[in-house]
Amino acid sequence: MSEPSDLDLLYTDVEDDLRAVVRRLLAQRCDPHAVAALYDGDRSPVAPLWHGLATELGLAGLIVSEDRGGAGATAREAAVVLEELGRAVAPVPFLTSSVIAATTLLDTDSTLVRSLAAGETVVALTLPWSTAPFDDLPSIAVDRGLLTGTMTSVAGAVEADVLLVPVATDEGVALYAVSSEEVQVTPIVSLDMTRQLADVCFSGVAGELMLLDAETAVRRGLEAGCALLASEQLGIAQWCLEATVAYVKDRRQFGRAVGGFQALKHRLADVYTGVESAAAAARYAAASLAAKSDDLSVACGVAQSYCSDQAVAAAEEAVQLHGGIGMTWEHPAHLYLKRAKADQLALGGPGAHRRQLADLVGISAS
Amino acid sequence: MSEPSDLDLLYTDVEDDLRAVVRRLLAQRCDPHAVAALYDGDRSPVAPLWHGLATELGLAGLIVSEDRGGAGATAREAAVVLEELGRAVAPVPFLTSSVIAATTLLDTDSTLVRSLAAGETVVALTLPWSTAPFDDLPSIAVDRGLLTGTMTSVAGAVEADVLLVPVATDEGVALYAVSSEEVQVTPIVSLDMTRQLADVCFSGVAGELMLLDAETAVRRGLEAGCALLASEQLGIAQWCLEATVAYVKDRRQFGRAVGGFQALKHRLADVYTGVESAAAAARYAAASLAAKSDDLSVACGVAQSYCSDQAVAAAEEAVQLHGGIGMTWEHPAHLYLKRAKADQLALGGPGAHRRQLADLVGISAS
Amino acid sequence: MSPVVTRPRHRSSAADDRPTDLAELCRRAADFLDDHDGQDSATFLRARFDAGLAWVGYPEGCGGWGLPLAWQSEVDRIFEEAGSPSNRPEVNDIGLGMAAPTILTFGTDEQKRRFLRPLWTGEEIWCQLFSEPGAGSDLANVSTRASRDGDEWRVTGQKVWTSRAHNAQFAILLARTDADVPKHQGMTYFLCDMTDPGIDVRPLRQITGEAEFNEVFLTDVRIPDSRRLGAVGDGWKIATATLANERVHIGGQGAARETGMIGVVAATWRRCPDRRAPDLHDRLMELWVDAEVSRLSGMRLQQKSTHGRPGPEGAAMKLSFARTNQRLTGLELEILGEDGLRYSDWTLVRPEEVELTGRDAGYRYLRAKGNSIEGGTSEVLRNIISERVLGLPSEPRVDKVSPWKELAK
Amino acid sequence: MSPVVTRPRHRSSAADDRPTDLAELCRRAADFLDDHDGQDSATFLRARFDAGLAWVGYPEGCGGWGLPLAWQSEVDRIFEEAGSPSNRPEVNDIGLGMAAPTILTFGTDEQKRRFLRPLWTGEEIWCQLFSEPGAGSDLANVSTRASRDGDEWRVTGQKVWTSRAHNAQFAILLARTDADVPKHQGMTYFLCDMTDPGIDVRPLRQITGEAEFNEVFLTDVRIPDSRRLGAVGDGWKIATATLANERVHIGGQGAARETGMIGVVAATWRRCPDRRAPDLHDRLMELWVDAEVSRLSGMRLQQKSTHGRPGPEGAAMKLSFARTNQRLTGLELEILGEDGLRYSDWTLVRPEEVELTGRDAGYRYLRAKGNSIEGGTSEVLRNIISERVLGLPSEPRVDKVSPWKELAK
Repeated sequence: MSEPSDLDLLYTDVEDDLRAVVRRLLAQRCDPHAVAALYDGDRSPVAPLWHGLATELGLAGLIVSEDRGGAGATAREAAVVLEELGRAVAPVPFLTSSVIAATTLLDTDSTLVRSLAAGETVVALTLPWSTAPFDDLPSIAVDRGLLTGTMTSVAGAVEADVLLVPVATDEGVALYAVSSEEVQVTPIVSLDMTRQLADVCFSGVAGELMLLDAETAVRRGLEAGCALLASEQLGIAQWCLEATVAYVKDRRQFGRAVGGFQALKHRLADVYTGVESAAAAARYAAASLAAKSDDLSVACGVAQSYCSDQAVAAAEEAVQLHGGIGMTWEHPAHLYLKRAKADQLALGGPGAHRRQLADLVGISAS
Repeated sequence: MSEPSDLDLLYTDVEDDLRAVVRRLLAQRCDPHAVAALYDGDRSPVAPLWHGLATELGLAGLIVSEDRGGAGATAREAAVVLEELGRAVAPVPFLTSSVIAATTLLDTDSTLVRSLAAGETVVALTLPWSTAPFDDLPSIAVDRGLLTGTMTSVAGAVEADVLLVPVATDEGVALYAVSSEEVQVTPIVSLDMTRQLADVCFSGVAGELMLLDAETAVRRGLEAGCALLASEQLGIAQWCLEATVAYVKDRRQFGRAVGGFQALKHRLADVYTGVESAAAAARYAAASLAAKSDDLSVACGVAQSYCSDQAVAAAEEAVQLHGGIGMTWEHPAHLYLKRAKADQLALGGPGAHRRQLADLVGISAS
Repeated sequence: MSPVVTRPRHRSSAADDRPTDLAELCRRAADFLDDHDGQDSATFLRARFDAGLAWVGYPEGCGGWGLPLAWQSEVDRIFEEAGSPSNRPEVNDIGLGMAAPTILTFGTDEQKRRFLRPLWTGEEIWCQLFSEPGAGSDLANVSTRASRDGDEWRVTGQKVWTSRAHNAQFAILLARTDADVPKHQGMTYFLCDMTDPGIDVRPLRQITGEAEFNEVFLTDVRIPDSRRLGAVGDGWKIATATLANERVHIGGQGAARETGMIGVVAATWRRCPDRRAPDLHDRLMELWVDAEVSRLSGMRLQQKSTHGRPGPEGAAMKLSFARTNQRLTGLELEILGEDGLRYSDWTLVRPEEVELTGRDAGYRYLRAKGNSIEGGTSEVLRNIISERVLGLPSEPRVDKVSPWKELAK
Repeated sequence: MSPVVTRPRHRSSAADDRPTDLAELCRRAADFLDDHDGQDSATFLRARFDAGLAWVGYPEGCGGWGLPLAWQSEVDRIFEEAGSPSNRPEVNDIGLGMAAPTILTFGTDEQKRRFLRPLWTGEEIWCQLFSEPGAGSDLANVSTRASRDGDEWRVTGQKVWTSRAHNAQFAILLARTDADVPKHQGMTYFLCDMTDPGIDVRPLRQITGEAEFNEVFLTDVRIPDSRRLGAVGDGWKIATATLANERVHIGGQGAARETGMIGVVAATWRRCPDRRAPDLHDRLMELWVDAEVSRLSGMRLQQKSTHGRPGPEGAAMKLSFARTNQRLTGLELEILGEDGLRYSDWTLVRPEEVELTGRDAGYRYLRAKGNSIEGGTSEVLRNIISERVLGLPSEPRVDKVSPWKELAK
């Protein structure tokens, strides 16, 4: 078993400032009604919002080193951004481009990192969004430099300018880059339209080889995704708790604020307990990633096992405790439920993470 | 998948009358303090209580046919008796002798059935109490008619006059009968002292062959045990619910009956829902056994999966909602918690039953 | 019970006499079928109503003969097997299930004569205007106001969760007629014409993308006093009677094993061997057991209530139903994994019928969230169980005695 | 803060001056060890107290020098490494953890002088007489009465859940001195001599067979007024301060991974390969994750509260701790199967220390049930979280204003 590390699980002043800036921008450009409109196909708010985050705030290259054009921050700061994106169910490719693709690219010397960091190019790692870092990696076939095949349910592809493609070679998985204009990207009706997936079809397109032996880089990208998805899930759960507490304080039934009914109070106390615990798990994963800790895989497994389920539980309680209004399209609760549930299926899912964790900590299934 | 049957899940007038008689006797001879004293080794109340049930009420041979000296009733009536025994955490060998051993013996033409039915002889099937009907059966070795070996954690052995012993032969499992005076029966300190287990050691003792090909009979005995243990578990859960409801109506804190606090009300509503559901599952298992239904194995699996966990849940809630008093030796709640938890580990346990059930209903694990 | 309504005599044959046994009733139905070809659906259904072969348990003149309710299914079977026109009960569930029994019990002769026949034939669809944004679980808190104006009432307010409002001709309506008395005392019950120009029906889109329900805005809607049901101020009592008919449908009474959501999810499991994992398997089996136990509980409840109404025990069934459905649908998405990330269609549609097990896994997951809200939230059901079944003290209430207008909103 | 107690001068050396930094303090401890051989434990400990090396954070004369609390562990380490006599804090947890800080804050100079030294040295063990059969979660409902009689008080009543009562010399006692005022106002706090003939201590056997606690019956117990702590009627305020010291121990602050119950159950799993099954494995892994998340939450809480008391967030830790322990111990018995049916020993014993992870799996299962009761029930903790952290309305209370004697019991 790897040794757990003694890391700071709180927020630094710098992180608090970053949070404030991100939250302010989201309050201005990420209105819940605009987010709901994504479900009806209106994606117009995505571009200005992403421009604000990526370019104006310079977050596209947050974790890219300064010498490659990034902000040189760590996963801890990226986690804070993701908490805020979760709180706002923001429809932006930060996790897919600025975390997963950026981490994967850090092993290359490609200049693509620089344009990613500048907010000029959005990049997506072309794998099904349900792929865990420890799964067998699906891949695309290559013949004389031409890529052929289909990758389904890819997150971030709709927004991407460049696709990073795991390609099967005799020596293992290589990584190619392809302009998204040269492939067929078919958006699919997704359970969570705030992270709309797409099927990507390669029909003999030429790709640029980024890395020959790319399995480690790809898995590292996915693992970073797991570590920080937990913070997005934390943000979702926090919004659900806060919105529900505010609602039950205000909503009156039987002559009383419903938040005074003890059964609801106790359930919200349990949600609070879960959210606080999720914060510890998510912060530990982010800090482990930032510190390149040996314990990162355990931290990821714990965070994904816990935060995935916790975000769903918080969103389900939010819908229920809002009563009928939580079932309506008008109220934003449904946006969080869909995001939480889709996030639970992403990057492996809690059951797969627990099975992997069992191996890591020596609790064999049989 | 076997076809479910359309059976009566309620109680007949005859069953109600039987319940009243059993309940009256238990009220007179099965005081909770006397039951608690079993934990300190005082087993004096067991004999008169069993005499009352077995002989005075004639329940020892309840499910044995009249032509073999029994009452000719069915598993439905035996289930009602077990509900009452569960409600009173009664320390009697009804389940082990009058259900499991009796059912196993029904396949033989032994006269032992007659003395069992008359309440003269208590019989126990000598297997670990955790054995499921579908497990590989542990067995005792035989050499020229002499039995050698040890069987651990046997229920009903402490009270038994005769032990039924699964014995390994070249043709499979045979069944022998041995007088308990000829073997070493070592009572063990048990989690549930109201069904105290014993290790039974056979050191070259002569046994009487009851049945040569006995595997079916033994499994049938265990399956009857599963079907009716569910009713004992139902009785435990019912007592826990009723005692807790009575307690919280009476107990005052913060100037109110604690039963008026909504969080407790909702938890008790959930316990009620569980108990009512357990009643349906237990009645279906008993009725399926009585009707020799093709669906019996499914009914047993459902009843054991559900009622085992439900009795534990009800007992755990009872201890918690009684506050500190539920943690004391003085209050009977602990007797029910121990019985419920031990019952959960008996005859296979809920997880094993669910795995077996999965095969029966075509939901393969892999 | 003597006839309360002067029944139009379309036929002069055997219809004069109340059938004395089931066989006689079946003969009457067979005779009716011999005499009516059913080419015109409405004509056929009206005649069936007038022949007392609609609701056989209703009194003479109200579509029946006051016969045992249990005979109804026999008559329905005969008409169905003959392929005769249907009154399509599936699109008028509120009319048939809630409005009709209430009108029968509380209506005037004139009201029964006017409304029951077109309601039963399906010529007039009904909806229910009870719930309001501010009156959810606390239904008595309605603030839609009805003020007397000569022989009419003028009604203004907002209703919500109204299924079928967009194609209903009439509504049962609960409105406040007196704000100076405690809230349960100041309501009155009306039969409201949905074609009134003061009525504006808007689809209420829900979490699934669909709009099963509507919001209904009432602005100065006029209702003649003759369409008041029961006395002024009796609205709560009558609405309670209406709702007592609601919570009966849940549960697998008499249903086969693996009916409903468990059947769908078990099928998904069997179809997707590559998605199987030990944790998912154990959770599925737990829920399989829960679903089977619910089925058995429904069977038991039905056996208990053969001679009467299911009591508040039905609340426990509904609690289990919602919980099991919600867990099953959540699990199904986890089983599906990548496929669970896809949804069928978010387009706003107004479905005529709702199938909880229909569409895709994502829809089922989202729709099941309503199971613990609609027809009584799980929280209200737990209150009912703890108070009415277990006899625990009720919540401290301040809102039962103060005049409605003085309660904080 | 100037010395509040005239300190006996056993040594005339450096003890006169307050150490100015940690290094100086450590030197002082080393000097002390040079001068004292520790052959007689009591003499050694008294001297250590007098040298201000007992509680370094307490004021001069009270066993310390008013130094930062964080320096304590350094001093303790030095004495421990030297193998010097211990005051055995593990058998006087209530004295050290609850009585001492309360006496320090609310006691008279005379009370501090009389009690703090023998308390710290372990010569006098303390227990707590707060809880009563009728005052569980509602601690303010004490009905043990104390009546003034000249310079004394006479106390009669029953206390319960009293650990260490059978070998305690003193107790902190909460008793009702005025029944005519609301319940929170009529209590007074006393320091009670446990050797008084009116005190009868009986073991309170619990679910595990053991008696960690006692019932204490007080019959006309005499307490001099000089052993009243604080003003008459201030009992509730002082008891609240005492209890604020209680809820701090829970949780894995700084503990290693797989510490506590998860370590025990994981070891059982690793030891019993033949008992493994997929459902048990997934449940164990869920709880492994819960335990690890609790550990991280404890770490986080500790980081938060470096400069202050853990707030009511500690309540969430304790909730998780109880739930995880209870589930783990229930699971362990299922893992063990047949072996889980055996218990070590039901004999009534009075353990000096309680080890939640000790004895056998059956014991752990039963003992863990207390985790959601002792030190604040999980229900009370959920109230605290919902009201003090989330700001939800408190329960309607009738018992805060009426005179205590008029409340229904």
